[in-house]
Amino acid sequence: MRLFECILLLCLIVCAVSVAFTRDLLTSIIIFMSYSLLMCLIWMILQSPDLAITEAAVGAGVTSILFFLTLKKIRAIRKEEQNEQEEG
Amino acid sequence: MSRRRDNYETSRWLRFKKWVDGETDPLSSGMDAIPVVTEGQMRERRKNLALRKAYDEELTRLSAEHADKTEIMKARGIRNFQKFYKVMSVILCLAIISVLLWTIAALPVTGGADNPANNEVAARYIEKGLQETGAVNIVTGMILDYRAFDTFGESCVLFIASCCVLVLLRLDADSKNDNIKKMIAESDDRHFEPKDDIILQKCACVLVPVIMIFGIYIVLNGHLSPGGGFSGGAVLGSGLILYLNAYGYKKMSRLFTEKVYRRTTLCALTFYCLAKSYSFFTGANHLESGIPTGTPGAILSSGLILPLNICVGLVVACTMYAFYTLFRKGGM
Amino acid sequence: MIQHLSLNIEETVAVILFGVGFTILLLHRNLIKKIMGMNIMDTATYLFLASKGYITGRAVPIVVDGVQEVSAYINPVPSGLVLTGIVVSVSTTALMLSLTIRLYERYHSLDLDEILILAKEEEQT
Amino acid sequence: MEGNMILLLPMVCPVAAGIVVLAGKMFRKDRKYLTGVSVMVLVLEFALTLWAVMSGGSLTMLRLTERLTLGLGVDEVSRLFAVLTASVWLLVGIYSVAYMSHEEEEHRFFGYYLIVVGVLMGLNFSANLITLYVFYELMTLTSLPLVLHERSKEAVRAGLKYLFYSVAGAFLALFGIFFLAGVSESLTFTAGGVLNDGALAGKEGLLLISAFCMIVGFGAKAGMFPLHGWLPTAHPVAPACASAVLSGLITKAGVLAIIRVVYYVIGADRLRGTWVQNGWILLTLLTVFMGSMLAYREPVMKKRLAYSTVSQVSYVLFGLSMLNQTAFVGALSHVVFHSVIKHALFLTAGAVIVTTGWTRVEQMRGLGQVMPKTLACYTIAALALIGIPPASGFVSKWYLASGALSSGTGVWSWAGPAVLLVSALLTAGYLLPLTIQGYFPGHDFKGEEIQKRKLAGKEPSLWMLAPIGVLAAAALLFGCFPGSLISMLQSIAASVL
Amino acid sequence: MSFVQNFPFFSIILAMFSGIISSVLSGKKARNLSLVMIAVTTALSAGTLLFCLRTGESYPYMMGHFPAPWGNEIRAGILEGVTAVFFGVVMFLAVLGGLDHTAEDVEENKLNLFYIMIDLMLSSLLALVYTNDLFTAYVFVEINTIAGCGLIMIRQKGRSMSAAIRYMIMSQLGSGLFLIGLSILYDITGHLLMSPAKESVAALAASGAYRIPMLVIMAVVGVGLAIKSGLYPFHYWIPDTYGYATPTASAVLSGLVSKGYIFLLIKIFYRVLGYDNLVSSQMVNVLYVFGITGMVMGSLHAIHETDTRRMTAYSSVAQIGYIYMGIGLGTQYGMVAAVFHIFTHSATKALLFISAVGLYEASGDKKDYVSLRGAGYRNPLAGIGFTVGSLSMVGFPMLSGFISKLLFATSALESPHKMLPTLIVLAVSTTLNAVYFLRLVITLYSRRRPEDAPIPEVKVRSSWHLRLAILCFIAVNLVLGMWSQPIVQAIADGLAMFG
Repeated sequence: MRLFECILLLCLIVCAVSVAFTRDLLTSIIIFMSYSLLMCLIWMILQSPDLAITEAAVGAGVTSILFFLTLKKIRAIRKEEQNEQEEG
Repeated sequence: MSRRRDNYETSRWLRFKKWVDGETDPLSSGMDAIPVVTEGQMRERRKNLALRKAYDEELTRLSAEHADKTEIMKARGIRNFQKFYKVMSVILCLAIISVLLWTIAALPVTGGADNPANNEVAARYIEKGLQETGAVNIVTGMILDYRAFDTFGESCVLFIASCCVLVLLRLDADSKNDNIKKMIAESDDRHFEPKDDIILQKCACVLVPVIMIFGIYIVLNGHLSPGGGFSGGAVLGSGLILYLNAYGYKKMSRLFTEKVYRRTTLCALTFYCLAKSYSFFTGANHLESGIPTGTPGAILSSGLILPLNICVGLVVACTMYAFYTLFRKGGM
Repeated sequence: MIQHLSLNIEETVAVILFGVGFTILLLHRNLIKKIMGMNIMDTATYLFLASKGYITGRAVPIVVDGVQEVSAYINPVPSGLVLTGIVVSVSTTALMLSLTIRLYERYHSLDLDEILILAKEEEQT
Repeated sequence: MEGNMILLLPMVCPVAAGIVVLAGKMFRKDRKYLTGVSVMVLVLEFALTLWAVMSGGSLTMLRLTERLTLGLGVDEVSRLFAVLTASVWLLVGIYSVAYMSHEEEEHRFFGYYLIVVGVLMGLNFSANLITLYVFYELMTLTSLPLVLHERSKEAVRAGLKYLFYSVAGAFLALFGIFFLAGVSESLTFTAGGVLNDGALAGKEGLLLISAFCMIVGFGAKAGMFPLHGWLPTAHPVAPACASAVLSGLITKAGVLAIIRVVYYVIGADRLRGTWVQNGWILLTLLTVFMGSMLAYREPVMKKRLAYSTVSQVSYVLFGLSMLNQTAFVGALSHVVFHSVIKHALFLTAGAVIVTTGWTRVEQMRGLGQVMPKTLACYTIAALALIGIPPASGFVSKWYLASGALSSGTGVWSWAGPAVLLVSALLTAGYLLPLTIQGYFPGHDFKGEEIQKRKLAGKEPSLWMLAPIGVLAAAALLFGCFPGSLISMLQSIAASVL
Repeated sequence: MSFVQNFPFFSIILAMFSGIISSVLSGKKARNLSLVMIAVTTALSAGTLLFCLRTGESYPYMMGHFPAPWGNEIRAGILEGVTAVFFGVVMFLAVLGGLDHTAEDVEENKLNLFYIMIDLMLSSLLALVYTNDLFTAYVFVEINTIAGCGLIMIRQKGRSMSAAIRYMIMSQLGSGLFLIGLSILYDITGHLLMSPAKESVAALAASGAYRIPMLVIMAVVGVGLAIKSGLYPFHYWIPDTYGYATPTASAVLSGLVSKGYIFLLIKIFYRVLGYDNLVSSQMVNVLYVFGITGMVMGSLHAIHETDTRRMTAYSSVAQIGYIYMGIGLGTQYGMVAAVFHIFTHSATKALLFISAVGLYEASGDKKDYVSLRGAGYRNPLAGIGFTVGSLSMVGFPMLSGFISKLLFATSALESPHKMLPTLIVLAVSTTLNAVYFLRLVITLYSRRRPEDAPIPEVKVRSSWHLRLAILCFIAVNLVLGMWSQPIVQAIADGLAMFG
């Protein structure tokens, strides 16, 4: 169990650092989502299911949805801009 | 033979002499305030900005092919700066980490039963929590009864955050401003995704009820099992979002409009506020609150915790859904 | 020191994550990355707190079978604090993301430095 | 509010009248009422000042903190300054009635003119350092509109300069006040100083620094190097009557503040023989010489007089810096004499501007044909300033020089008088050419302009001439009969040293 | 238990509740509700203050049925009462003075949201003032931050939104540091309420255990709150934030929000970490150095600004430097001076921001020096208000700024090592203040030049509420400047109760 926890913690660090260095925003959002899920697992191991369930619903769920939405919105704006440029 | 000074007019000595004579005043020079940024500087800045943009594009191209050297020379200054920036950030990161690690090394070992954190406070929550709050889940009992003021503050954080998002993203259809009308038209990004996706609808048909029931279960059993208003509310919110995605705004608006959102939030928060005020007031004045705690373990138990969980659940679900719709199209 | 850190492995990781998050929030130019950094920083603090409540060999603080011994359960206080904290961080995330959207609509950029320069120019014209 | 309320009258009355005059613009445009009211108030002010000076006593107005109060009080020094201010202000007020008819916005001028005298009275009657500081700052602010009167670009620049120099000086002084507030029981003026030896232990160095800061800071108002720059800029743009009081009385406010600080709060003994005294003497002598030198080279009349003020006020400061009785008497008497003389000179310059529009000295050739009486008054005042016996300047300079010689300050005790002598020669050099060229323009002077504009024998009106005459006569009479004034000053000097 | 003792709790809940209710009201009703609520809250705080003055002691108030180490608590004393009353008054006048501009800057159907933020801002400020629990403080710091961000970006201009996101980023950095400090503190003491935490800290200090974590806690909490209140090296967000928000928001943000954090910091220093520990740990010296740097640098920046709002904002940087310098002096008297300067600065800065509104109205809504030339004649009352505010900032006697400078200087004399630098920096900073403020005042009263752009004819008379607000602010300034003694006494008594 201890080993498993250590691996999870290591993964956390890897995720956090790769969030900083990924160029593509979509990838980094997905990495961030997996970061939240890993955190959720660690909290299960630390005997805090309350936190785990909240993190799963709020952190991994809603926060990631919001990130995706933002990205989508930005892409939509970018696309529109390109359309306008092509027309003009 | 001393060197001839042909720039006497601008020399420091003359300026000092003038100042001694009272002819100039170093302070009043700023009196005629002109814009700090002149047109030339402005142009320079724009050029720099353009240069940086160009550099970013350049970098991608450079990696693929060899460009001529002048381009690289131009870009080098910016690149050096960016390198410096990166190095600085790594150093800052390492500095913070090392200071905190140094602290950690002096802190008690994790998992020890004798750590200072595990003192009489936690002991009382565990030993008497069940009797005093009626909640089997000690964490829920703690946040909704012992430390209820914090939790009330937390709901207010959520409330005010949703207000801020409303300010930023809500677009009012009856607005007179043409600009906003244009924005409404732009923000309807529905046409970027497939409409009436049958697979999605069928899946949602199955999943939404399950998710909703799960959410309601979490909310209602907050005092008995892990979970509570916040997590359950978030699950409920995601259920609503899934439904919206599958069936579109039109169907959703039959069920859930901005009015519903506002009223639900208002009622839930008002109830929360009044209930907690009552319990704070009675507690501080050493009066009996008169709310039965019921049998521990039963669904209808633990006094105000169950209704409060429901309130929180409603607020969170509505807020999450509101966030989603506001982000999507600036309205409900 | 190293040995002590290995005993406190959760805190060590939490602190490293905190540093990474802090740096991303402060120095990354991309707004969305900044917000992620903020989230990483917050969750790192929560991890730190949660590990402080953990006691080896004890159970979840949910009363089972009427056992109300202190020695049976872990410390419930950090869990409560973290629950509150998570909601706070999701609220700020939502707020900052919506600000990002509005700024992108206006300036077509996610780079904070660039946005600031553009905003300055916009006002002067 | 406890104590003798009469002390409040000379302060409140003109301020209230000033506000009424400022507000009166909306109701009455007639300048007859305006000037009538103003002169009446000034006469009343003179009477009230005499009353207050006679009745004496003290008054506590407000307690700012436990130890710091705002209070007024009467002692010998305040008597001297108050009577001087009130009388000269009245004379200049009468002069302005005629002078200001050539300018715009008379309401504003007279309104602020009255307010400033109220504030100045408060300054003169201040019983402690905080009150003094309050009125000092108020005086800077209220006298600013007098400088800004024309509101032209130059006037604004000059006003800003005046403000910055005064304010910067005041804050340097404030630094010292903060320090002194910490090491004394109260800051109430007491001859010989009020500092608490116990609290001061170990902070002697800081005391000297703060004393020096206060001297330099308040010296800004008195036009002492290095903060003298505002005088020559502010004077030419202000109306002549405003520049007269600026250089004749408002610079003296700086002198009063320095007297209060050095002799009434810190105590002269604590400074004697220290680097502060030496630095102070050096600065004053530098200013005396530099002022005269710049005045000698200056072609514009009012600027020339302004530089002359820089130099002459530093005579006073030089006397104070000697820290002995004779020089102190010389300094205080020079305050009175210089004030009277400088007003006469500035008012003459104003009269010339009003009548002929000439501002530069070389334009004023043949002035004796235009206004012989005025020029005669000017000549008397000029001779007094140079220090030709029996006119008043001689008396004060005599005391200054003999005080310096007996001061025992080493090299300064003979260097000082030498500089004073050189400066007196320069004074003659910059003041007398006007007289000589005025009465004896030489063969080649045809006086075409005078004939063309029919200026010959065109004396200014009696409203202007009378104050100039009175002031010139005073400059002469004080020199002939200095006895009672000097004995009063000697009693002050004996009490503080 | 006397009924008056409930007042602090009532005032917090009332403010929150009116915020919640406002979400369904129209803008106008929300505005009226907000004004009434602020007035009532202020009255309640005044009641608390009177009660504490009469009994002469502070009391804890249980939020719920459980006493100190278990349940939440708030605590009321003289200093809390004075601060709460003062915050209420400034908030009321700031809202009153900016009514017209708020209505202009905010879209009509979002007006109620603006007042929700004002309400919740007030409630969080009150909670920060009264709180006796560290985690409650954290939660309300977050409310305060988000409400502040809302107030900035409600004026939906590009500049104010970019300022808002900058503000959020810096605030989140501060919150993060604050939270990690709290976590470490919880780890070594096991308490979140201030009183028991203080006991454990004292025990730890006596036994010498956990020295390094204590030091780090002080540093992290101090730096976190310093970032949020805009101390000098962390001040980059201030000029944009204060400069481009709607006037009420600028006044509230610069006058109250940053002061709330500083008050919290002082409270934590006294009520948790122990002031003596702090002094012996050299942490105060760090704050002191930052403070005096801020005093000089803020003023220097302000001199270079031509936009008056940014200039005023930079002057806030300098003034916050003053407050931290007072805290950093490490003496009881220095702390009194710092708290008094909190009041002085919030009254004066709010006055400046509000009266500047009147001047802009009279100058075609331009904000630079050149356009404001002669504005003092076009709107006399606003001109007088701005002049009074400037003079107070500069430290003109009879006004509030002078008293706080005097207090700083007198307290500096008590700490031998810091005496000379403090006095010198005070003098330098005051002179610099004078340079930029008086320059502006002269500009207000100089004649317009023919080459200046013509001013579009606008209504010159401002509305009655603006004028009333300016008059009241001037009065507050005069009161602080002339009858400061009881207030200083109350602050000293209140600080003694903290200990």
